[in-house]
Amino acid sequence: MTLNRRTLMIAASLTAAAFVAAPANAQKQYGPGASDKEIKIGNINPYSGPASAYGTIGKAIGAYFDKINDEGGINGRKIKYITLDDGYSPPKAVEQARRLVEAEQVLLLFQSLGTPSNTAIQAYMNEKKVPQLFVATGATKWNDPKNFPWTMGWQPNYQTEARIYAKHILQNVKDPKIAVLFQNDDYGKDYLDGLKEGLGAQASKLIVAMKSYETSDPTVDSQVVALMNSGANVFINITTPKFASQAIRKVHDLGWKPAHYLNNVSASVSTVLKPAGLEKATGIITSSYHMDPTDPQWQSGKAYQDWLAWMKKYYSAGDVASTFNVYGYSVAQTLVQVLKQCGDNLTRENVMRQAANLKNFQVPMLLPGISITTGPDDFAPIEQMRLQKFDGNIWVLFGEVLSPEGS
Amino acid sequence: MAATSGLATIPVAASGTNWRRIGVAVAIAAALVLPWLVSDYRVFQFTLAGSYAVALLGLNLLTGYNGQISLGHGAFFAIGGYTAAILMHRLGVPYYLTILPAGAAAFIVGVLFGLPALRLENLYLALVTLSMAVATPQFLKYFDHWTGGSQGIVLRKPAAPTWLPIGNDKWLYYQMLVVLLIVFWAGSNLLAGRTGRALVALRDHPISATVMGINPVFYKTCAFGVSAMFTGIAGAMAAIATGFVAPDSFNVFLSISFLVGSVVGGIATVAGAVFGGFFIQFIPNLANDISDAAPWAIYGLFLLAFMYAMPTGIAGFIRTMAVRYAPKFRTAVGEQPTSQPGSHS
Amino acid sequence: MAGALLEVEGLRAAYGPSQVLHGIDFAVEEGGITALLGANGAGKTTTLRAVCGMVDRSGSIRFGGQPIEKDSTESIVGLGVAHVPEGRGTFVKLSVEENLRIGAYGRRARDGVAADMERMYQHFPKLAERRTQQAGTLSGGEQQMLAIARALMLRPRLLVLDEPSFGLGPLIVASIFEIMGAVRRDDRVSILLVEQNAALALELADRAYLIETGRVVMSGSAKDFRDNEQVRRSYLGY
Amino acid sequence: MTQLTQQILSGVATGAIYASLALALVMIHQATESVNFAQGEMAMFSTYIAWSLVQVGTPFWIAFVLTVVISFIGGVLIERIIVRPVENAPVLSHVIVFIGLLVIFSAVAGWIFTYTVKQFPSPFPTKPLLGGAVTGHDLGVIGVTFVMLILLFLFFRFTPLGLAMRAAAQNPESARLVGIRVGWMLAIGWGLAAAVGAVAGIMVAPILFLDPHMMSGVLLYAFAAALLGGISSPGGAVLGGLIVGVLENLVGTYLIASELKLTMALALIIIVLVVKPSGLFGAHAVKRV
Repeated sequence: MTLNRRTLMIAASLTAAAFVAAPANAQKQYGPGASDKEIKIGNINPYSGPASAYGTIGKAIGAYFDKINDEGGINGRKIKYITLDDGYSPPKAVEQARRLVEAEQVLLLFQSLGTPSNTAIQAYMNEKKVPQLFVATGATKWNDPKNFPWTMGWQPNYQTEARIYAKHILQNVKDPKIAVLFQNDDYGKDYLDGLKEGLGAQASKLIVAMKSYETSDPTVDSQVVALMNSGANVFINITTPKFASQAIRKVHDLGWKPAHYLNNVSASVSTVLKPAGLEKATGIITSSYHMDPTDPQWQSGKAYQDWLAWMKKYYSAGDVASTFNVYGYSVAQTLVQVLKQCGDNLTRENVMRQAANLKNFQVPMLLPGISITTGPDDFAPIEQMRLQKFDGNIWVLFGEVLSPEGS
Repeated sequence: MAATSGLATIPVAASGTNWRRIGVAVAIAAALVLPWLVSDYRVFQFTLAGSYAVALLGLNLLTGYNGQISLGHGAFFAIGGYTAAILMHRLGVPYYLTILPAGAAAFIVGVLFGLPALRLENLYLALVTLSMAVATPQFLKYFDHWTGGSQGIVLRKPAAPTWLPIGNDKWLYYQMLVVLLIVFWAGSNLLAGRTGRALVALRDHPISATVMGINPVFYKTCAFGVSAMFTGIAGAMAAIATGFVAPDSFNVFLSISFLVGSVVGGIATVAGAVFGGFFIQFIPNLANDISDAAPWAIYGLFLLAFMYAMPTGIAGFIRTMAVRYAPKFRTAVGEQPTSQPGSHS
Repeated sequence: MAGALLEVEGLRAAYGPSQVLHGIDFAVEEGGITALLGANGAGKTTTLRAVCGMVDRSGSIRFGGQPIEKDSTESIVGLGVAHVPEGRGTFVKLSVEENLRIGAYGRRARDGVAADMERMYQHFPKLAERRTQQAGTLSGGEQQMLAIARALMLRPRLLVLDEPSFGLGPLIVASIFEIMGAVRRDDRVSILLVEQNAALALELADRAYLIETGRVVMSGSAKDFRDNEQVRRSYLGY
Repeated sequence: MTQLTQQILSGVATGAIYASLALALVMIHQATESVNFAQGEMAMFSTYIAWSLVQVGTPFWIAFVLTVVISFIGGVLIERIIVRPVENAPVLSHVIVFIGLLVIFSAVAGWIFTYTVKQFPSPFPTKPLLGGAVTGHDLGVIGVTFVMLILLFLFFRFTPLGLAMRAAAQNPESARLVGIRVGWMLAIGWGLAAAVGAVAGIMVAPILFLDPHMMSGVLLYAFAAALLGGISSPGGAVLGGLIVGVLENLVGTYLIASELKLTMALALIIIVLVVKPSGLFGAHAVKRV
């Protein structure tokens, strides 16, 4: 399964007040699900089934909306958040999307999770002209306003991230021989595609070994052994947290010392690196766009403290070590900003218009220097990432804020 | 699990066909009227429930009537779904022409699979079919040239003909209903006749059945093939209704849901397949409505509750109640362990 | 006679809604052999099962003077009632030796199990030859011997036998009955026997009861039975 | 060290994981003649109990013993309260109850402990050995698995309780007639299987890391291992586990794309079972007519 595990953060930072967006006329306009009193928002998350680990994102979003409602809502309107379970099954996602749109009459569908589920409902949402906003997946295809003007992603896509690693390898590793471990699904394949693209014409020569694993595999030890034996000096680790920990440990135990690139999905200090052993993780490079709530360097900052206070008050059952809860918090802040910009014109058309009108929006839990910008031709809200290297204790940022070339 | 030969043989209305006929007629009438009473979204749900019912009839045939357990019928559902999707998407075949090839593809795989399965019983068959369920998404991803890999295949949803002003959902629903009725009619005829008796005999008394001249290889393989075919047809219908197939649509939990549906509905009954279809379609939603913190826990409690209250499934329960409270029904109850459609009356 | 070991009065039993026993009285004397005779379906097996608490029953059952009609099967076994059921109840996947060891499971005195096992092997040398074999691989006669040996491993006061001759050839039956006679002599075990082969049963038994449709229709000594014209014609066939 | 050696060693280490859960399956099968699909999730839940105990400062081995005891009691209670009501229902109803238990344990674990991966301490030195192919912990797991194997073997072979349990599972009516309290045998069987599962969970958690899905992938392998070895034989289950672990590594490394290694490994096992249905080391199954 794939997921879009990512985290983000955003802030409802006041800088955004710069755009008081706004329909010039004071006439109130409402689409389905919106009224003077409330705004109905639908969400689909896997609360059951093999991907239930991601369910916490849906709950975190709800907890953030509780906070907004406690503070008076958005322009005086309370958010009514309806979140449904699809068990990570595309047919169920279709059914739940139809329930939200046809029976619950929501204004928009927000943060439906998973590439397969979102692919399954994309045609329907666009045909019905209902916003499918900030989907929780890192696939590239959500940035396609021409064909799917009602669908928009949120997090940087997997391919972008992979290209960043490719570029870094080409610039920094002499005579690279690359070994890749990837999860056998759309998420892993997207990374792989981005990597090949980033390496260019020589990709097939530079990549000397690829091994995949299934989420049902108990361990990835065998794959790591095989990759090491390929003679590679670069290891690209495209795995979800549990498998990332196993791979980091195994690489170290085998005495293999490659340049180790770990995908952002698993860049958590306390839930990935610590289980593997911090000393074994030293030197790993990743790229990120959000803060890791378990990285000591952020924990004294205001962004983290605010987040922590919110977690304690509104989502005490949630795990403060989980980056998913940072992700849910941040993406919810992005939506709140869009709805603020909508003012009194809460039609589906205006929601899409405002979602495509975010300018340099700052989200507190995103890394310094990273902000959200969209436009009528740019349905990719977060495109910037920063490289960081683990020093045995914290992630140390290095280099510039990176954005995909050509965008 | 252990011997499936321990299945309860549920006595069934064998001769008193009046009650049964009335029940079937009422059920069909209700099914015809239903789409006009509920929203399109509900109609879509019922379309899915109907296709699950067809899949469960297939599983019932194998597990209920022939005593061969399967934890892997999601694989046949996937074969049907992907056959339909590939024909539509890559070869431009109209959707209504994909149902039969989907059934045929599943039939062939079912027969091929049934041959080695013949030598395996109970636990071993459970392992093999469970493996099949686990391997299905991996296979689908591996042959990505045809299947679109993990991205799946998006299908254009069939539209109702312009001269028929009923909307796409009702249109699909009625087509599903037609297929369902044909499959159920064929299935119950098959089970009520020689074949059904042979299958049950092989389940309950394998050795004497063989002595009596029932060829176990033929019938057991046949049961696998036909069972897979029904489930494949159902997979095609569900794929067309959903408009999308992907490996994640056919994970292990789908296969397990099928077994759950067929047992909760009433194993070795035709009507049970319908109840089971409703169960696997609607109970997870109900569980989610009760708790979105841990819907699976609620779903699990539902399973336990159903098994306590109705150990022989919904169909078995209704029959027991009917025997107890409807004296006329009692005379209609024979020991013949075959079943009839709509015997839930 | 020292008074009855097993006394049954007004025993009634039912399978679900159908009443099978309608008030049965009989007794087994200490050290005696009692045979229950009757046609198929008369209720003989049900009587044995009712004594051992394997069907719902009412009435009075006293074993060694103690009421047991409310006791569970396991407790009754613990009192020293060993029941060899119809079809022998062999544990087919256990070895012969394990079948014998399991026979001693319910007995109170734990010591002497090994010695008893050796004694069984002397009684039934066939079993000694096959001691490590899975019991399911034994022939019908061997399984019957095993069943009896298993029951004796309990050191029972009462041995309950249901159709020990069923499905066996005459030679094997003869040897089994011979052993039962020896067992009763040597171990002072009382026996309650249900047997199709009435002639054989009456040869061994001291008392007999004739059961028809769930009721005792005749009782008396084995000799009375052998001498009774009607019994002879209907059940003994001479 | 060559890759072949490394793959075999690492396969043995993984195989020990499968073997440890396979032992729990053998246990439950010997006691009830059925295989509990929730066994893996129960083991996972037990591991969370151990983790919670360790979190509040309980020394490892005390937490270990406590968890095994709690799991035993939990297993007994589950049998008495949840499985007992369907005791006389058709076998497939039991399967559904097992599935119900599986989803309940999985969901409740996620709900209470969240899905965040937890680190679990190892009682053994975790130093890499033999060029990193295995660690000290792996050897510890293999050792514990063999100890469990010997204990189970002795239990079933030589204790009256073990024998009574097998007898009760095979022929409950006959078992009652030799004085065995069959209901209690089933309950104790569930308890022991839960206890064995708890040991398995605690042993594998430092390798796999603890999350609510920790055992869901292992169960299929353990099931295959148990059947491959012969479901009635603890020794067979352990050997089966090791074979599955090594086979899977070799198939994935040398034979085909790693995407299909599970499929291939299972296909090979199925072929073995078709040829030899009682498993490699299983006693020849006797069929009653």
